[in-house]
Amino acid sequence: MYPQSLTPVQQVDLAFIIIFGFSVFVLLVITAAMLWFVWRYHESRHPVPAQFSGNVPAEIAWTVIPSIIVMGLFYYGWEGYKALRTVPEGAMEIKVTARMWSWVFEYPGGKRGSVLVAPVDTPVKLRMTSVDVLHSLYVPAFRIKMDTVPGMETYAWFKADRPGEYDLLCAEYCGLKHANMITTVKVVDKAAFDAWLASTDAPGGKGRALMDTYGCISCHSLDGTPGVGPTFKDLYGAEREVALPDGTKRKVFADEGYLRRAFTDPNGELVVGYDPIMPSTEGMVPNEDMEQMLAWLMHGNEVGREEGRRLMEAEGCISCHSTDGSIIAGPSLKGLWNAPTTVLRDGKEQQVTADEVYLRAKIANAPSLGTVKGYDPMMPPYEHLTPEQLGAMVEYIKSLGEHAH
Amino acid sequence: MTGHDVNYDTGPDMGHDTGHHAVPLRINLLVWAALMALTAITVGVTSFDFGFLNVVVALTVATTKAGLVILWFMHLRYEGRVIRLMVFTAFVILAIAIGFTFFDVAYR
Amino acid sequence: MHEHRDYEGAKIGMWLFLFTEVLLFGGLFLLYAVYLHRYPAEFHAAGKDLSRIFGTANTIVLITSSLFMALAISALQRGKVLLSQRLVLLTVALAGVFLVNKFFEWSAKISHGIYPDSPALLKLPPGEMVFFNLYYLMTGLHGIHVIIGGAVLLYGWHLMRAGRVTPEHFVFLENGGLYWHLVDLVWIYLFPLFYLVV
Amino acid sequence: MSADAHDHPNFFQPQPGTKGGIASWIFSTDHKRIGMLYLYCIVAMFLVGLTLGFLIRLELIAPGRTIMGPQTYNALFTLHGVVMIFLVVIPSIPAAFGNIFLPIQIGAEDVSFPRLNIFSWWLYVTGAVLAVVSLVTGKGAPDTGWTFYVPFSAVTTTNVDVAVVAVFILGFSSILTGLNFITTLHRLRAPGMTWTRLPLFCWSLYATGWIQVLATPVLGITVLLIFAERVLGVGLFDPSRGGDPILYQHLFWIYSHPAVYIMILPAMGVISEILPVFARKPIFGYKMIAFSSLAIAFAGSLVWAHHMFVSGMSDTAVMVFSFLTFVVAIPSAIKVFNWVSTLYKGSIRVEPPLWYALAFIFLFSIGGLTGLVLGSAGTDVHVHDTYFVVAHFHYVIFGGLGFGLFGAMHYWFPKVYGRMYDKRIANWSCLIAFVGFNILYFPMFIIGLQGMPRRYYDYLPKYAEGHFISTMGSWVLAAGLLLMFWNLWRGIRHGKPVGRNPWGAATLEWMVPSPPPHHNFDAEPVVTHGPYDYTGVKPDA
Ligand code: HEA
Ligand code: HEA
Ligand code: HEC
Ligand code: CUA
Ligand SMILES: [Cu+2]
Repeated sequence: MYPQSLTPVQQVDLAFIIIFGFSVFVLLVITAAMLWFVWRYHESRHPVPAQFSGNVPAEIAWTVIPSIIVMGLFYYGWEGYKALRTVPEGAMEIKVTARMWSWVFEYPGGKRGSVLVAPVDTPVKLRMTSVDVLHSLYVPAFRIKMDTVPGMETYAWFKADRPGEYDLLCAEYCGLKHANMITTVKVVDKAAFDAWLASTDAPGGKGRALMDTYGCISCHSLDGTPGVGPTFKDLYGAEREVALPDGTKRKVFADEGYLRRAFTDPNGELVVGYDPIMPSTEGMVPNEDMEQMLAWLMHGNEVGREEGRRLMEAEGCISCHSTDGSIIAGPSLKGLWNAPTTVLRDGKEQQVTADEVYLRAKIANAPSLGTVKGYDPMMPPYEHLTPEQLGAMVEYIKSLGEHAH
Repeated sequence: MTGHDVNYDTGPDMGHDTGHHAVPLRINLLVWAALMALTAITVGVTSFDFGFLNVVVALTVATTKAGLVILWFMHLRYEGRVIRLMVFTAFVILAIAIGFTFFDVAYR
Repeated sequence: MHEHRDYEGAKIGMWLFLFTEVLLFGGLFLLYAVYLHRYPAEFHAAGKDLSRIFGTANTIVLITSSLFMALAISALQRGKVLLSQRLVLLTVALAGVFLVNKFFEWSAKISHGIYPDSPALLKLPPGEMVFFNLYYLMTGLHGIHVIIGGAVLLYGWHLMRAGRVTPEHFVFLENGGLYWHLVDLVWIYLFPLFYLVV
Repeated sequence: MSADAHDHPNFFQPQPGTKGGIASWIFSTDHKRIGMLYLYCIVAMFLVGLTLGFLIRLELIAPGRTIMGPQTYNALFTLHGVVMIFLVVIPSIPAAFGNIFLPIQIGAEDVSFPRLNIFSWWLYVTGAVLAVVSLVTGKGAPDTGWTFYVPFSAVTTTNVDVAVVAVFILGFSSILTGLNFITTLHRLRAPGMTWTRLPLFCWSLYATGWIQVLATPVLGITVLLIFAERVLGVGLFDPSRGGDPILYQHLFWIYSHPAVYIMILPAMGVISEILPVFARKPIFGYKMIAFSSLAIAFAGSLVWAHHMFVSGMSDTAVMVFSFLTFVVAIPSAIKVFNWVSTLYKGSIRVEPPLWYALAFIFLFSIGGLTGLVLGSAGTDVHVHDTYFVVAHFHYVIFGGLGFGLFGAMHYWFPKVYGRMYDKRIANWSCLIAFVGFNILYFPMFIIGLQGMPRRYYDYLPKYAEGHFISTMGSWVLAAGLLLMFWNLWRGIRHGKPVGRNPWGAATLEWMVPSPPPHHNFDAEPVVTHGPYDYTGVKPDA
């Protein structure tokens, strides 16, 4: 009836009101009639019962009239449903991945997070799937709910009309921590949303992000692979052979001074084997940004640890693994580092040590390594994680303490 | 089925399995021959490719065969109204279950 | 308590039971229909891997056994008990032939590594996996019914010999026959769906 | 015992010339004994289910963990659902009261297949035992919910295999009951008992029987498929093997929606028996009520996917199934209107069964009308899988079937035992249970509308109030039900003996002694009037 002028929320609420209105009315009539008859025709007041056994016009009436009414109810319900399913042109698309027992939202541009951030007054289309079992994305405030089905994409859409925080719940039973698969929809104004989307809080916090921003990463890898420039991995404090502009070669340690000079005067000391192509940061990078990047290069591990913690919360690891030694669905991360672990693989037991290689492989593709003895094979693979992200997670696991022998 | 003596045609016949006349040998053999012929047809026809129609042809032949078995081998032709109506109901329900599922899968 | 025999009632009961069998298989036919709709090409390809010879042979065997069953009942109704007994035995024998056939067919497939959850099966395209999984489930369930049907008929034969199924009281055999025809009926659909849908 | 019960040994006593003992019960082919076996088993399972529901409420009294952890809770509601649905409500009225009274109501000596009848009870017991076994063996009690949705049910390591086998066996048992009733109603009606003189209870069992026969096999194959999925690795619902998990839901609901009518139709039949007796007046619109039972049974098989509006199925299917759902509501509406009109201009005698019947109409109407909210696609999206649904189905199942069952217990009690319970206590227990029921379940509608999902062992603080009130209600309800069961129990031992027809009813079971003798009738009765013709019928006690 008013398909364009109502939002889905209003359309659905209209259907609610109409159906409830009808129901309350019918219920009152029936109850009142029932009680009145019992009182009025009680044997003490009406000793001789009338002996009729039907009334055809009445029966036809209460077949036909309700039939017409329920068609009306159907119509309003269906209008509400259509509004929920018709996504306006040009809606912003956010990818949703559900897994036991957390949500991952991926925004245009590739940013990911476990809280749904959305701009106000903008239609947002959620394209959803699941990696394990059924879940259902439910935001009561927007009247939306849709199952996420493995191997299939479903969708829902909403348009929030005012900023605020709304609950987002999992409504399809999905096992142990179904009741905790709750997160928040943060609706913010458009400018704040754009700023948030642009800010790269990629692994490593600010300093790491700046590396991206200033394009360092395009030449320096973080994981040890050689590139146009030397890798940043294990750089701080490493021994370097450098060539000075006059051609003499020298051994230096990559201490703080060295790193500062490498930023401002990169070709002053050229690492042997590389070409002098790196531009100086002088005049291009503000001082405080440089400090941030330096800090990250030097204490990257600690930053990585923080990043690892954040990631593990966002990816939902923490919903299965505790950090305090208690057991949820999987082994606790506390004291896991370098712990001897028994793994069941193809029916055979294997002894492994939870070292860097194992942990990285385990997180990226848990099923391929078999399962830790005593646990169910329920950990999903996390193949989308980058090596840096895996590194950060391992750093965090390390920080939770080494296995006590 | 609003309820009028639906089963009166079967009559009370306690005591003896006074069923119906035995199906003549000739009819049984004819039905068998028809079933064999239909089998030959349905196998033979697969060497032609009608695309999707192949499925339709195969199922039509199968349903014809099923009809023959139900009507003669299973004596439904000789049964009363009650049993015939029941068989009909059962197949209607099966058709609904399969058919209505396609409201979903065909439009997804 | 006098024993009441209600011929018509027993038959109604049997038909009702047959409906439950029809709907039991119906659930699988539903899945088949949907997956055929979704993966026509894969079903086409996978169907080619099944031996049409085995399938056709088994169809002929079952149809013929159904004929013997029908003849057995006619014979009994006409009072030819011995003939009826022999026809029932023939029916059961054909059930055996069917099973042996099926055994060879399955073992051929299994020896090629195609069976549910097998590594070779898991390498096939999804549609073909579905096809073979359905193939094993549906023919397997049907096979179980062949075994049950055969056993029931054998028992019927025993009752005839013991004089408890007679030209006057033959409802047990008639109901066993109904069951046997149902087994045939299911196969009449399984055959084109798996061996001929190409 | 009543005076004329001395002429014959009643069915509680051993047959003349035989020994009694437990074997004469559990191998009996007497429909009344089988019905009693069912009744006691069902009441026992009902108590188990109620206790589980009670524990669920205790956990939910406050947010956070209160008396149990998530794994226990998940097993608990699964078990509560499985016990209630498969062990209590699906067999309940048909297998217990249907078995006892259907043959007598049509003037027959027994059902068509007495041996299948006891076999079906044995299957029931086997299923129940297996259900219990699934709790204590394997890797823990099943935690899938009574719906066993894949992929979760295919991957969880809890003891789902045994539980689905139990469900399969229970389904078989239910099929045999339905098959038996249909055949009995076609074949064994006494002379003069035409279809239009059939008591409405029998009509409702006839319709139920058809659903049992035609829908239950689909459940059978569905649970077999879960079994195959888990044990054989057949991936028919596994997306990574080309399967489609949504098809599981289709198969499951193709059975389980019609199953809700297996639950409610017999209760509706009981109500249709009780109302005219206490209004002393023929039921209003006999043919429409009988017909609407069949209509519900048939139309009920057209609407299953209304449980799947947000499952990811096509929008077309949503439209079709939403529309048909509204159509199914019409026959139920007809029944309600006819019942209310039956009271009009009657001469109403208020007794405990009538109170239960009135409570049934009120509670079922609330449940049914909220079913409209669920059937309407747009609104269902919001309330699907929330406590709104939980409230809906407790209103229809417990308020409907449950109160119908209690009504049946109070109505037929004097017939079965030849004694009368304390009517005053019966009235009070009905009132307390009714009040408790509404305190327990009504708040669930509200928190459901606010967005409280079901199957949550922990919840956000904003739902705390509703949950708290609800838990309080469960205590009131428990008090009412315990009072009721105690009163009935006491009635069995010490109740005042009554005659054949204490309510003055006109159906055949009231013509035989209470308790009925072994063979029901001395001579095959000849029926000459309708089931609700009270001219000349007087209560005899
Ligand atoms: C006894 C059992 C029973 C009965 C009788 C019903 C009856 C109905 N049910 Fe219910 N239902 C369940 C048991 C039952 N249900 C269960 C167990 C579930 C949850 C399963 C699970 O997920 O675990 C469920 C869930 C459920 C859903 C899915 C909800 C969801 O998960 O999102 C829906 C949706 O359409 C629904 C609808 C209906 C309707 C329209 C009726 C109708 O038949 C109701 C008809 C009755 C009336 C309408 C009231 C009486 C009439 C009047 C007072 C007259 C006036 C009315 C009109 C003019 C229309 N039910
Ligand atoms: C007949 C059906 C039936 C009945 C009668 C009940 C009865 C009750 N149910 Fe129901 N319930 C279901 C069928 C039923 N339920 C189904 C099918 C589900 C869905 C399961 C699923 O999601 O899979 C469900 C789910 C369900 C939930 C939702 C769980 C969740 O989603 O997280 C809740 C929550 O409150 C609940 C509560 C109750 C309560 C409090 C009762 C009360 O009626 C109980 C009141 C308690 C008493 C009356 C106790 C009296 C007795 C004693 C205290 C002890 C005496 C013991 C002995 C003498 C041995 N049930
Ligand atoms: C659905 C639950 C779940 C999630 C989410 C999850 N895990 Fe796991 N994880 C497990 C389980 C269960 C095990 C043990 C069984 C196994 O080996 O697969 C495990 C094992 C591990 C191990 C090996 C532990 C050992 O003792 O060897 C590491 C490391 C690990 N997970 C890290 C992570 C990280 C990092 C994430 C997130 C990016 C994560 N997990 C997400 C369930 C989960
Ligand atoms: Cu995810 Cu519930
Ligand atoms: Cu339903």
